[in-house]
Parts: sequence; structure tokens; C-alpha cells
Amino acid sequence: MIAAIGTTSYLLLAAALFAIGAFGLLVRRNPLIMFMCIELMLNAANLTFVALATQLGDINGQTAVFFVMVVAAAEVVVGLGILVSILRRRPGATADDLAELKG
Amino acid sequence: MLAAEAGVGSVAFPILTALILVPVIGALLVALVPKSRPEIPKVIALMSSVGTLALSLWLMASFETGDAGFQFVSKHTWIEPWGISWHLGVDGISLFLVVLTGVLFPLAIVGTDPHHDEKPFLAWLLMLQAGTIGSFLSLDLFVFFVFFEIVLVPMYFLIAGWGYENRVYAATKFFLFTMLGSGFMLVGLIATVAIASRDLGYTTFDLVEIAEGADFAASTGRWLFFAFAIAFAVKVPLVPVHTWLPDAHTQAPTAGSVVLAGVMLKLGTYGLLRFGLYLFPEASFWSRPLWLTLAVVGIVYGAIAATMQTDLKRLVAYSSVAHMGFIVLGTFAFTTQSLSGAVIQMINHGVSTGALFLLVGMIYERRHTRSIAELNGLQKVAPIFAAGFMVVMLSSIGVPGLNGFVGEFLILTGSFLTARWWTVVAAFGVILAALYLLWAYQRVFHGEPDEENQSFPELRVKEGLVLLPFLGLIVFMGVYPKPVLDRIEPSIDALISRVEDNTDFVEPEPTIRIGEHGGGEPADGDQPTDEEGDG
Amino acid sequence: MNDASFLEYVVFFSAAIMILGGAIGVITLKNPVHAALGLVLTLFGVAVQFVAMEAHFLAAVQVIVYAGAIVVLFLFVIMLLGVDESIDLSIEPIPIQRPLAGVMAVGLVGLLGAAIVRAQDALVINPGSGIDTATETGNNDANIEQLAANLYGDHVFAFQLTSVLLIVAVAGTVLLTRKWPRDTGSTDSASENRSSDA
Amino acid sequence: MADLVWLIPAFPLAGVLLILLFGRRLGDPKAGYLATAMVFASFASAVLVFFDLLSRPTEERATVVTLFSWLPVGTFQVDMAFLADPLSIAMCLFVTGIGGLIHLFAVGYMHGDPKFSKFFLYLNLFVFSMTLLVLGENLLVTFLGWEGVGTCSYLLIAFWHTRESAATAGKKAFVTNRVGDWGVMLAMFLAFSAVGSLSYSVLNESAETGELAASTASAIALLLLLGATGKSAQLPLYLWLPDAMEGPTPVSALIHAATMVTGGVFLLTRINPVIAASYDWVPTTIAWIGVITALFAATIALAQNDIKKVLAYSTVSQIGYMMLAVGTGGYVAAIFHMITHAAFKALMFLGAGSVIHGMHDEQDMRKMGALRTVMPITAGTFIVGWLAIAGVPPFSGFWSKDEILLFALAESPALYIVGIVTAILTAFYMTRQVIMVFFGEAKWTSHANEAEAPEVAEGEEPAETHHAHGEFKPHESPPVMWIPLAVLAVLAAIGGVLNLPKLFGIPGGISYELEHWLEPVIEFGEADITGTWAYDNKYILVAIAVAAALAGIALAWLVYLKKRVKPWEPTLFANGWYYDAAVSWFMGKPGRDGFQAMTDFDAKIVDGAVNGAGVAVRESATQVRRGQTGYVRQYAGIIGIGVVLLLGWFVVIRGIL
Amino acid sequence: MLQQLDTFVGPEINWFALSPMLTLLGGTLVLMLAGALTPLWPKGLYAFATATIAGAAGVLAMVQWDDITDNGTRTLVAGVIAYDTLSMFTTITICIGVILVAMSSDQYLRDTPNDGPEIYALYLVAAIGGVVMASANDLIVLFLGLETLSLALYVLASSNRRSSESAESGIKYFVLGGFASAFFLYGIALVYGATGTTNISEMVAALQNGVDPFGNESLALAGTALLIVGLGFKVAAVPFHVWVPDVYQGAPTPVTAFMASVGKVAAFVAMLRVLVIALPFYRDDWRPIIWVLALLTLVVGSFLAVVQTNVKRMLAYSSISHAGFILVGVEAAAHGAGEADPGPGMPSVVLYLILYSVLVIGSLAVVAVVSRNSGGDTNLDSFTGLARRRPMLALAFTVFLLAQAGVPFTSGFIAKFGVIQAAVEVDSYAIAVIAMAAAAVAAFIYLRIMVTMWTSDPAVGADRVAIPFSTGAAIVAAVAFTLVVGIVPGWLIDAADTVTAYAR
Repeated sequence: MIAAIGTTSYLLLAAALFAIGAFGLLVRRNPLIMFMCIELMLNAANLTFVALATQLGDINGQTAVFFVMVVAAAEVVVGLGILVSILRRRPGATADDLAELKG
Repeated sequence: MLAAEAGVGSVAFPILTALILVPVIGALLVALVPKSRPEIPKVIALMSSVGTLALSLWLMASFETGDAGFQFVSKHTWIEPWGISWHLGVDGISLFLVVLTGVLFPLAIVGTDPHHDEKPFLAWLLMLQAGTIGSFLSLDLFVFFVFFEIVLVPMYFLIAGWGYENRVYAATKFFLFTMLGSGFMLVGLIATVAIASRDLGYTTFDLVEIAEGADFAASTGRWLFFAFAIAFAVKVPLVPVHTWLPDAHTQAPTAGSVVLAGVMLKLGTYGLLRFGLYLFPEASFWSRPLWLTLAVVGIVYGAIAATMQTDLKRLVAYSSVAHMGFIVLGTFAFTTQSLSGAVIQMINHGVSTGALFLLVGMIYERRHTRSIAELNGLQKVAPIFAAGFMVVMLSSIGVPGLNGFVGEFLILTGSFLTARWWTVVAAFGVILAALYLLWAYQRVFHGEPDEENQSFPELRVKEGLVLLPFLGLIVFMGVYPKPVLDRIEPSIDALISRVEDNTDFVEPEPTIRIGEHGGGEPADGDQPTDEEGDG
Repeated sequence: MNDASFLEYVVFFSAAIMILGGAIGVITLKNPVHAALGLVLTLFGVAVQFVAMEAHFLAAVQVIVYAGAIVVLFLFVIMLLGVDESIDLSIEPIPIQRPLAGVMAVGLVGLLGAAIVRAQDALVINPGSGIDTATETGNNDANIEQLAANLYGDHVFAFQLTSVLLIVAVAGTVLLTRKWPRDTGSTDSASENRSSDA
Repeated sequence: MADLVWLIPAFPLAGVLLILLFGRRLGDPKAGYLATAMVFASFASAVLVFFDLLSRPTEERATVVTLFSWLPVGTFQVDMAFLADPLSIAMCLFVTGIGGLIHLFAVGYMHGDPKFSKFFLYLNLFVFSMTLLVLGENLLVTFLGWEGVGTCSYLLIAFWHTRESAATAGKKAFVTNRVGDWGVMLAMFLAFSAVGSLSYSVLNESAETGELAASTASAIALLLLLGATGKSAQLPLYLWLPDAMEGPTPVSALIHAATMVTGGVFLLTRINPVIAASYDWVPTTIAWIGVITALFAATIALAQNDIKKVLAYSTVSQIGYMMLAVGTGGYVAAIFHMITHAAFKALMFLGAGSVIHGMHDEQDMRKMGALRTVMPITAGTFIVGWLAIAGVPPFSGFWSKDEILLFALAESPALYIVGIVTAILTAFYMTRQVIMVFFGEAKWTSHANEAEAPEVAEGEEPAETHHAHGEFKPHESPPVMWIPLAVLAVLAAIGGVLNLPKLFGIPGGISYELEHWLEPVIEFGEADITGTWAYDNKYILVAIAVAAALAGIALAWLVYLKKRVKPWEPTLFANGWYYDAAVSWFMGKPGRDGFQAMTDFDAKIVDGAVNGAGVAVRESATQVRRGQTGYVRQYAGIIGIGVVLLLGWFVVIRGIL
Repeated sequence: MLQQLDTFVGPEINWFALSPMLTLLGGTLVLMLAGALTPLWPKGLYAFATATIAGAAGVLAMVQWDDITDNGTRTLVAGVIAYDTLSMFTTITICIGVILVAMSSDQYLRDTPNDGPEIYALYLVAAIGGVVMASANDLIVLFLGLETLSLALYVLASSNRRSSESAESGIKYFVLGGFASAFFLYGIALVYGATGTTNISEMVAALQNGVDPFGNESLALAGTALLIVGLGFKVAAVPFHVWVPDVYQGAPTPVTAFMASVGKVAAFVAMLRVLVIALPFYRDDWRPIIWVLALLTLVVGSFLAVVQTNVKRMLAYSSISHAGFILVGVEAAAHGAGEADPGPGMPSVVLYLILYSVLVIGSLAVVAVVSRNSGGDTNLDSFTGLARRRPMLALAFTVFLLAQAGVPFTSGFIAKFGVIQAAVEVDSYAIAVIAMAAAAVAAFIYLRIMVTMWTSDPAVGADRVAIPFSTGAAIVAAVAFTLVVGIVPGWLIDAADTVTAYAR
């Protein structure tokens, strides 16, 4: 049914999104935005899943996406919980500020 | 062919297992004694070690002379899925090493006292005894490795806990050095089993079964042999992997040094015999130029290094390097004389060097220094002590009539048949031995004592009693080694014929002429001077 | 090319622009709020792509869960902690970090792209049972029903597992947000438990 | 009867054990008498064995007594066995006999020494080892004795161990001997690999039957020669003997003159068939080593002032003669000279000891003179010894030396000439000594303090040794000391009867006794050189020899007594051709540095490599550790790079390529 | 519509087979509910309850083991869960881990103070996640299990809110973990694209009846790479180990123990599932990678451990080098992957896992006790002269350290021996030798700790440590296990050997 646009295009788009997310996680210092970057990567995976599901005509791919969304939600909840518990004590702390443990 | 006799003379009472367990139990008991009873541990330790000694003597008494095979064999499945069995046995090669272990430990326990924490000290010592005896008795690769490895722990703690100024450095060096070596051995050992299992059709760690059942391709066998040999070379130790020894000896407490020199170094040479020649005859024969060279280098190198030492204990340690070199030389010369000499030299070195370390320890007790420069004129203030030292020293030099000579001479005589030029060089070690020991003796005992040494106490009765067995052994083994040699020889012959079966090596038999008295074997027509398989 | 395919092109590329643009926004915008909005843009773009691939249910969930719940959560936290724009993106304290990131991003795109491109002409078309879509079967709920059947059929275990996941989230947040020494914290945690178990 | 040969070593051994146990209780002088008794008992048993052998037909004069099997390993069977045959018994007789006398002397000499009993312990141990050496049935038992006497000499030289020089001398003696022992050991290995046994019977037999390849025989002979040069103080290993004079004088007499030092000659005689079986140049080598040593030592003796040093060098020189004899095939002559030399040299050493004793530990001859007046017995006996060594007929030395020179000439004129020159020198320096000590004017009346003569201070013995004596006045020694002197003097005088040649007047019946006695052991005798010019013109040789002796004496007379000629004592001689100095320098400087270098190599390079490995681990770890910065983003970066690498491997290398 | 619902039949669910997980889940709920409703439980009851629940789960797993030996392996719930001894072995291991950790947590949490049902509940939930990972027969399920475990660990890591280190470790772990699991998920997607399924059984089938080996391979390979990244992160394989030192050091000590035991176990078994069981088709592609990872992990772990001064950090690095050892086992398993007899690789891995888990929990329990009176300080100095203050404690720690060093008559030796044996039997000698060398290097730190404990006198004022009962019990149990297995390991080896008959 995807007559004109091949799955490959979707996959490439997803790959790009994934790479951007990964890049962002490396360059951004604000933990919140790092979380967002993780979300971007997860979405890239989702996009890949759906595209491949359509390509393969297999519903399991879409089901997987559903689970990923749940995971993403839980992850964000936990992550933000941890983050809040830290930033309450140290407002405006960036990822680089949290580097007491090293070596 | 050794397996054939396996089980001969095995008795109902598992004496070999008992030999290992008695010290272990002793150690546990010692460890369990409450702190409030400080006098008990020594008693227990003494009892258990003397018990071990008694067992070992009984073993020697009931040992079948003239039987080449393993005796008192006891074999029980241990780790079934891996084909590992608790397989113990003793033959002429290991018998006297066990006895030596049995003799040395009580003396070490009586003759030395740790300055603190006697309880753990004794416990570790007994553990060490169990480990060494175990590795001498085990006929299963796994069991051997286990014991070979476990002895590191007590020794480590003995050195690190009761040693002298640099003890931690020395102990760590010793532990890591040996562990690195045995790492190779473990891999080689498992590989041996894996490859043997392809021949045997089943997996077993049993030394005898592997030795009899499996035939390794030449190249394979050589690799495996080297994996083993590295570990043993470190333990012996051969130059250039010897540098842990001087530190370990120098820093170890007296008992530690005695045991280390007395029995632990023998693990290496014993391993070379049992897991080199016996398990990989082809490989060990193929590689003998290397070993002979290393041995000779060790003899000369160790002697030279010993000459220039300023620390008395370090000097003795380096002399050990030289002496162990003789043993390796004899091992890889593949003649009845050299191998018997090697085995008996293990015993003699254990006795002489053990005694030397004991005496040096006594000196340290009295003067709190090991530096040769700070000692002088001791013979004037302590003649009896000096006399004892003199006898032990002469035996270490290898004066005929004392035990040191027997081993060295047999080794050299035998080696001369198959490794002529190596022997010629090795014989220089005899000269150097006299040089470094007499020089040291002169510096320490001769001359006028200065005021620090004026008050050097004479040999105490207890010390004398400890020293006496050593002296007795030194003289006895020097004058009448026959009983020992008779028990060693059959196993040695079996070993050599095994080498002959697996290689093109033929032991050169000197022509025996008519009119020769004494029971020499019938002569075969070998040209005496030719050197089979040499070069 | 016919209109339908043209339309698809339009949809695809516009959505792709939304996605990438939003993503770029997320990683470039200094203000966290703006970044969050960039994220929303991306998520919508993805939703659009889902629709284009006739995964209507997922599209809906995408919008509701992601754009709705998650981003709101983000914004909430941002507000809670107060927006700070102190972080200056022009400077990078860790020297080799950006080159590193660049190498990684390029590498990812390049290698994944290579893999995808190599795979394209070999991708098997519809070996599976096929996906029921509203366009094929007249039934508008077809996708939902199929998804449901699959969810409660083959993937029922996974579905139940998600509840465990949520328990973790709940327990975790309770643990993290509780005040020490213990006081009122217990009651609300209990209520959350009940709700999650339902 | 001959089976009781084991008694010969047994008695001294018993003495050793007894003194070891009760020595301190017996104390001075009982311990000494016990030891002496033991040695004489051993001598008695030797005599018994001797007569037993004598009672047998010549070819049966060899008995092997096996005590037990010592080192039985496979084909290598060595027994603790004794061989009682003419040679060994002859040796035993003079070893135990003279040894006993010296023991007796020592009782007096060592009187008052705090370690009196220990001294006799060592002395008995020595006699025990020496008897083992000579009685050994195989090379190994001999070697046992060989090393034993070496050890005893070490112990006895360093007897006054608080004296640095004594300790050093002892060590030097032992180590130098070890060099020789190296040769002996190799000889034994070679013998075993060649004939499969170390027993003399087998070895000699195979040599006679020619089974022993000439090459092997030569190798064995030369290696044993090396051993002999060590034990018998020949070039190049002689240098321990002069220093050995640090020991008490009886020791010098017993070990370093009469018995031990002849061990090498004995060994070579023992294996004479092997020497015979080896290449011709081997005996020649032995001969030249002997004769050169003889000359060399004689020259040094010319310029010595220490009464014992002179005797020491003369000993070296005389043993040189014996080696010459061995090299030229005159084994009988060698043994003959060995015995006579044992007698007169022991005599002279004891005399010297008596002098030193009387002079209160003065050893410098320049401080003596005219002592005949105060110690007549010593002087008399010493003079007998002097005449003997100088080779004045009919004293014993003359006969033996003459025999040796005969063989030398038979071998080659060159050897003979050197030998004669040495004879002249011998007569010269011995005369010099006698004059300096017993004649001329007494220099001891104005006894200078020791400080003047350094080597005297060195020769100083612990003061407590002679507390017994009062203020200074040379005096005759007690009977216990001069009786042995007297006995030895007799022996030295008449010792020649052992082996009189067939010369004018001498009835054939009593000639060549020793040679006949040694017949079974030594085939090669004077009979083999008949027909040589030398043999046919014995008389001329005798004449030359006598002339040489008298010439030497006369010359010394002129120089030292009549002072007609200025003494010629070059420092080169006084310092022993600087040979000792050179060797000591080598050992001390380059040798020691080499050892030190090797030791440093061990510490720095070998051990350094080990520690270096440890440092390397630590360093590299410290470097890598820097990567663990604690920045979570950098961690992510590391992970990301890892991802890229993995993808690279899978996609590119495995997938595309 | 209605009749559609009628036609729908869900998969039959073998509740008994799922009972271990259900037990753990039920336990979680009970803990949280009861803990919430009755705020003040008697001290230590949480720990006790947790241990009991875990124990019950473990017992059930053993019961099922018998069932499997009798009736053979199968897959459950529409084939997403593998019902075989591999999962049971792991389940038991994890349960043991939970029991020991719970026991050693009790006093620690009360000191923090951080006592309460949640942490224990999280232990149990995480255990569920681990069990699911280990027994998943479907990549999606595996991913969900992974996330369950990870999320629980993130929270646990940062659970000590008094300590900033704990928080830092939590956030670090979370960010990196999310990062890694994103890769993992993307890898699943790609593999899904290549094989058309996420179910391992179908995946193997699809790959074996060879979907076009040229095109899809690239997708599958890329997917494999990303899967390895995700799993490598969890098992702390260099270079994906970066989080380990910081997180292990920062997290509360019992939690560290939990990560090092349960986390590692689950991750490694999941790795076996994904690589050895699911992707034997590509084993020649990923085996070299495992080889390299093993090498790097061994070297980096051992070397960096040498220069540490903090005991927890030392143990973190040593756990990395242990992971290297286990990777050697995985590499060995790779040789026989997919064949009828996969060889000794997998058994050696699971054997190592169970033995190491007990060791590391025991070691960290000791650390926890010691750090109690040194104010949570885990520097090497706080162990000075421990033998004088607490000989028994020092002895126990010595046993653990020796075992980690691989000294005979301890479980550690058996573990190493098994791995090396596995490697050697498939002729990968090089890595075996490297592993032994690395072990020798790593032994240095164990010696260092021992020396500090034994040969130096305690600092002035260093009082005797009070050993809480539960922790003491845990330590004793661990020591006993270590020594018993060290001396009579046969039964355990037999058990481990059965895991090669896995369901798929």
C-alpha cells in the first residue's frame, strides 16, 4: 500500500532521528533535555517498527510500539523522579556538575 | 607400565589421605583454640606435625623397595562430571619428599617462634604442610594443581604476616609470580585433558590414565609441556624467573624460609619429573638442550650472585638457585644416575639449606641483623654454634661424606654421559660454592669479634636439639645413602624406559668390564663415550 | 505520478521535516521549554507518519501518551524546578565531546543508512498474515481489533509485564519522593498502589 | 690379617669420636696422648697388614676389603672399599708412623693452647682422611679422603681463626684445592663413562689391556694431574702452600710437608697404567711441570727469611722432584723420595717448630743464629735433615734424589740439567738456613720487639699460647718434643736403605727393596731404562750429584758464614716472582668487579624487568583511569564510539565486504 | 463485533509454570500494600518477608526443575517464555541473590535511614525483571524485562537520598541505561525487520530456512550489533562498562551487591538467549566481537582495579574483570551455538554466575558492615587492622577475596576452572591464557585488601564493628556456600550442565 514511498525512506528517516537523539544526549548538559533525546531515540525505534510492520504486513511490529510507549512513559516517570530528587537539593545542576565519582 | 603396579601394597588404612588430613585437622584445631589459652596451639601443632612425621615414617617403612609403580594408591571419584578423582599414590620419587616434609615441619615448629600471633602462624604452617604433601602425593592433574596452588596462600600469609621489613612486597611478588606461572599451567593442564579425552574417548584428569592412554602429537605435546614447564620453572626457580626467591627468602620468617627452601621449591622440580618427563617424555626430551642450558646458567649465575651478596639470608637464597640448577640438570640428563641424583639432591638440599636458614635465623634472633658486614668473630664467642654452621656449610659445599656431595656427584656423573659439556661447566659450580660459602663464613665467624658480637649467645640446648636431626641426616645421607637410593631407583628406571619408549633416546650404558665387583647390570655394547641424542 | 502518491510525498516530507526539525530543535534550543515544544513537534510528526502507514491506533496513542502525558510531565518538571537558561551551548567544557558526538552521529547515520539501503531491495513484501486496515476492510476498527487480538493473544504476557513495569514506576517514585523520616508519605503511596493494581 | 686393613682408618676415626665426646673433659695433654695413641695403633695395624702381605707371594699382595655399598645407582656401583696392596700399605706406614711422631711432638708444642683438644680432633680427622685417601679401592673413596684432608687442612690452617691472615690462608687453600678437585671429579666422570667403574683395578686393567682409548687415558691423566697440582702444590696452583704456614707448625710438618701434599703424586702413581696408556706427551708434561716447579720454588726459597717459608718452598720444590719422577716413569723413585722427604722434611719442620718454640714464636731467621749452643738436640737433628735434603751421601735424600735424576736423564738431558741446577740451589738455600739459624753470631741476645719485622708480627701467635715460659731466653724443647726429632733424624739418616741402588760395595741382596716391594703395583721400574746412556753411567751421575750438593753447600758457606761473597737475594725471588701477587690482584680486582657486575645485572636488569612490569601496569592504568572523568556525557560518548565500531564491524566488514 | 469477541481465544497459560514470577509479583504487592496500610512493621520483618518470598520462588523453581527433567522443555504463553533449566537455574540464582541481599540490606537501610517496604518491593520487582530477561523467548518480552530490572535499579541506586553520591550514581545509571536500552530497542527493530518476527523460536526458524542471505543480512547484522551494545552495557563489557565504577561506588552498598549479582546474572543469561540461542546463524559474525570484548574487559578491569583506593570501586572494577571471564565462557559457547551439543560454554557461564553472585554479595555485605562505623566510608583505610578488631569478619572477607582471586577449595576456583575449561575445549587458548594472566593481575588488589586487614594494626580509636544478625547470617551463608562448592562442586556442575538443553 505504500506505493510511492518505500519503507527504506521511513527507515532512513528513523535512522536520522535516532542519530540526532544520540547526538543530543552527548552535547546537551541539561538532564531534562537528555531525557528528551532518549525519547527521540525511542521514537526512532517506534517509527522503524511501524514501517517494518507495514512492510512485512505483520501486526506484531505495531504491538511492539505499544509496549515501547509504556516503557517510555515509565522511564520518564522514574527518570524525572530521580532528577527532581536531585535538583531539589542542587537547583540548576547540569549533567557535568554531577561528576564527583570518577577515576 | 606404571599403571600396572598401581594398587600394589595398598593398605586398608588410607595412609596417604591421612597424611594430608592430619595437618589440616591440626590447623583447624589450632585455629579453634580460644585466645585465652595461648599455650595450647603450639602443643596441638606439634602433635599433629609429629603425627604426620610418624605416618610418613610408617609409609617409608612399609614401602615396597624395588617396586617401580605407585603404592598405597587410593582413588575415589571427586568431581564426577569433570572426570576428576581423588587419586593419591606414592612412588620412589615422591616417597622421600613426603618424608622430608614430615621431618622439616616439626623442626620448623619447634625451632622457630613467631614474635606475635602464634596461633594463626601455626595454623598457616600446618595448612602449608598439608598442601605440600598433597601435591607430592596427587596422581590427578586437578588435585595436583589444587594443592600446587593452595600452598601459595599459607606461604603468602606467613611471609606477609610474620616477615621482615619488606615482607608485603616480597609476599606479593611471590604470590603474583607463582600465580602467573600456574595460570599457564592451568590452561595447559586443561588442554592436556581435553586433547587426551579425544584419544581416551572419555574425560579424565587421572595422570596415569592420561599418560598411558593418550599419545600426543609431537607439536601438541611440546606446547602442553611448556605450559606446565613455565609454572615449574618459576617454582624451581630457574634463571631468569628466579627473582622472587631472594626477596621471599630474605623477608620470610625463619620457619617460612626453611619450609620454602626445604619443600616448596621441590614442587617445581618434582613437577618437572612427574608432569614433564612422565607425562610428556617426547617434549621434555626434545627440549632438553634448553633446560640443560638454563640449569647450568642457574648454577653459575646463582653462585656468582651469591658470592657478592651482603645479606646472609639472601646469600643462602641465591645458593638455593644454584643447587636447584643441579637438580634440573640431573632431571634433563635422562640417566639413572643423574635422575636418582636429582631426587636425592632434592632431599639433601632440603636438609642442608633448611638447616642453613635455621642457623641464619638464629643469628638474626641474636643480632637482629642479616648483614654480613655487621657480623664477625662469632666462632670465638660461640664455637659450638660455629661448628654446627661449619658442618652444614660443608654439606652445602658438597664435601664427600656429607649429604650434599652424594646428590651433586650422582647428578654430574650421570649428566656427563649424555650432556658432557654442560656438566663440565656445571662442575665449576662446585668451586664457586666453596668460594661464596667459605668467604661468608670467614667474614661472619672468623676474626676478632667486635663489641656488638662479643655478647653473641652460644647455641642453646633447644636449638641444639633442633639442629641435631639435621646434622644426623647430613652425615647419614652422606655416608650411607643406599637405602634411599634403592627405593628411588626402580621408579627412575621406569621413568627412563618410558622416555626411551617414546623417543629415540637410549640411555648410554658404560661398558661394564669383567672383574667388576658389586652388582652392576649386564653390559650392553654401547660405546661408552658416545652421547646419544645429544646435540 | 498520480495524486495519491503525490499526496503521500507531501505528507511524508512535511512529516519528515516536522520530525527532524523538532529533533534539531530539541538538541539546539537553549530554553528547555522550547526544547520540549520541539519534542512535541517531533512526536506529532511521528504520529503523522503512523497515520500515513495506517497505524491509526498507534497514531492516536502516540499523540495522547507522548504529546499528551509525557511532554506535559516534562513541562511540569521544568516549571517545578524553574526554567534556567544558564547553560551556554556555545561553550563545551569537555574538549573532545562535540567532535566525538559528531563522529558518533555521522557514523550512526552512515552505517545504519548503509545497512538499510543494502537491505531495501531484499525486504520481503507481506510474508505475514497482513495488517487489516480501514482502507482494505471496510471496518474502521479493523486495526484496533487486530491490535487488540494480538495484544491480548500472543502478547498477553508482555502486556501483563507492563503492569509490573508500572509498579516499578510507582514504587520508585514513592521511594524517591518520600520524606525522611517517614511521615504522611505512606497513605498516598498506598492509594497509588491500589490504582496501579486495578 | 690383611682383612683388618679397615683398622688403619678405624683407629683415628675412633680418636675423632672420642675426642669429640670427651675432648673437653680429657683436656690438655690427655687428649693429645689419646690422639697419638690412636695414630700409633693405626700404625701398628698397618705394620700387621704389611707383614701379612709380605708373607704372601708377590702376585697375591693385594686385598680388597669392602665395608658397604656406598653409591649404588644402576650401573654406577661404588663401594666403601679399601685396597690393601704394597703401595697403599707403604703409604700408610709412613703416614701413620711419621704422623704419630708429629702428634707426639704436637702434644708438647700445643701445650697450653685453649683449643688443645680440638687441635687433636682435627689432627686425627686428618690422619683418618689421609688413610682413606691412600687405602681407597676406587677413585671415589680416594676422593673422599682427598676432600677430607683438604677440609682438615682448611680447618687447621685457620686454626687460629681470630687472625685474619690465618682465616684467609685457610680459605685460599680450600678454594685453590677445589680448582684441582674440579679436575679430579671430571676425571672420575670420564673414567666412569669410559669403563663404567671407578675402581682402580678396573681402570688400570683396562688401561693395560688397551681397552682404554689413548685419548680418554690422556684426558683422565691430565685431569688428575690438575688435581695433583692442586693438592701437591705444583705450578700453577702451588700458591696456597706458603700461606698455609699460618697454621701451627706441627700441622705444617704433618700436612704441608710429609703427607697430604704428596697425595697428588700418590694418585698419579696409583693410576700409572693410565699414564702409560696415554699419549707420550702427557708424561712429559708432568715431568716438566714437576721440574719447573722444583726450580721455581727453589729460587724463591733462596730469598726467604721466614724459617717456615723457606721450608715451605723447599717442600714445593721437592714435590716437584717427585712429579719429575712420575713424569719420567720413575714411580718407585717418586715414592722413595716421598718417603725420605717425609722423614727429613717433617724433621726439619719440627725442628723449626722447636726453634720457634724456643725463640718464643720468633720466625724471622735474621733474628736467630748460633742457636746450636742453646738447643743442641734441635740443632743436631736439624743438621741431619739438612744433609739429607741437600743430597749428601749417605743420607736418605741423596739416594732418592739420585734415583730421580737418573730417570730424568734417561728421559731427556734438559730435565736432568734443570734438576741438577735445582739440586745445587737446594743445597745452597738449605745451608743458608742452617747457617742463619744455628751458626754465625747470635742476634737474639738483643731481642728487638716485633714491631721491626712486619712478617713477624704477622707470624705472631696468640700470646696465651706460651704463657708457660718466663722471660726471654732461647731454650731447648722438652723431651716430648725432641724425642720425635731424634727418631725422625735416624729415619732421615738411614732412610736410603729402603731402595739402595746396585753400586760399589752394596750387596745386591738388600738393594731395590722398595722397587721389589712395589713390583705388583708398578711395572715400570729401573729395569725399563737399562740400556740408556744414563743407566750405564750411573757412577758419573752420582759423582755429579754429590758435586752439586757440595758445591751448593760450599757456596752458601762462603756467602753466609765466611761473608766472602755478598748475599744475592733479589726481591723478585723474595716476592715469589710476583706470581701470587698477580693472581691475588686478578681475583681481587677484575674478578671481583666481574662478579659485582653480574650481581648488579641480576638486581637491576632481571629483577628490574619484573618490577618494571608492575610499574608498567600501574602507569598504564593511571593513564586509562584519566578517561574515567565522571562526566556522564563523556561516558555516553565512549559508549557511542563503541557502538559505531561494532556497527562498523558488523555492517561494513561482515555485511558489505 | 460481538461474535468477533467470541471467536477470540487467548493463549492457554500454564499458571504453575509461571509460579516463580507470580510468587515474586504477589510478594511485591503484599509488601507494598501491607507496608503502606500498616506503617510500622517490627524491624527486620520486611527483609525477612522478602527473603521468604524469594525463597518460595526459588523452591518453586526447583520443583519445576524436576518437572522439566521429567517432561522436557517447552515454551509458554504463546511461546514468549522459555520453560527450561536455563531459566530455572537463573531463577534460582536470582532468588538466592535476593535472599542474601535482603538479609544484608536490613541493618544498612535502618542506619541510612531508609527502611521501608519500597526498597524490598523493588528488589522483588527487579528480580521479576531479571527472571523474565533470563527466560524470555521473545525479544520484546526480553526488552520489557530488561526495562523492569533497569528502572528498579535506577531507583534503587539513587534510593539513599542522604548521599549525593547515591543520587549521582542514580542519574548516571539512568541516563546511560536509557541510552543503551534505546540502542537495544532499535536493534530489536532491525532484527525484526530482517526476520519478520521478535519471537526467538520463529526467528531461528526464519534464519535457518534462509531468508535471502544478502539483503536482510545487513539489517540483521546491524541489529545484532545494537543488541550486543545493549546487553554489553548491562553486563559491563568494555567499552560499555563506563557506568559501572561510578554507579557501584555511589549506590547504597546492598544495592551495589544486587546490581553485581542479580543484574549481571540476568544480563548474561539474556545475552546467551539473544546471541547463542536466537542468533546462532550469525555466530561467526559476533563471536570475534565477544572475543575482543572479553579481552578488553579482562585487561581494563584488572588493570584499573590495581590503582583504586576505594574498596567498593576496587570491587566494581574486579566485577568488570569477572565479567570478562564470563565473556570468555560466552565466547566458548559461541563455538557450539545452535548445534545439538552446544558444548561446555553455557554451563560454565551459568556456573560462574551463581558462584560469583554469592561471592560479590558476601564481599559487599562485609564492606557494608565495615563502612557502618566508618561513616559510610569505604576507603581502604577503613579496613586497616580489621583482623584485630573483627577476626571472623576479616576471615570471611579473606575467603571471599581468595575465592575471587580463584584460589582452590573455593567456589571462585571452580568458576574460573569451568570457564577456562570451556574455552580450552573449543581451542581458544589465547583468550584463556589472557584470562589467567588478567586474573593474576587482579589478584593484586585482593592481596592488597588482605594485607590491609591482616598485617597492619587498626587506627587508634577504630572500635570493633558491630555485626548485625541478619547481615552476619548472610555472610556466614555465603562463606559456607563458597567453601562447600569449592570442595564438592559436582552437584552444581551437574545442574549447570543441563542448561544446554534449552527450549526454543
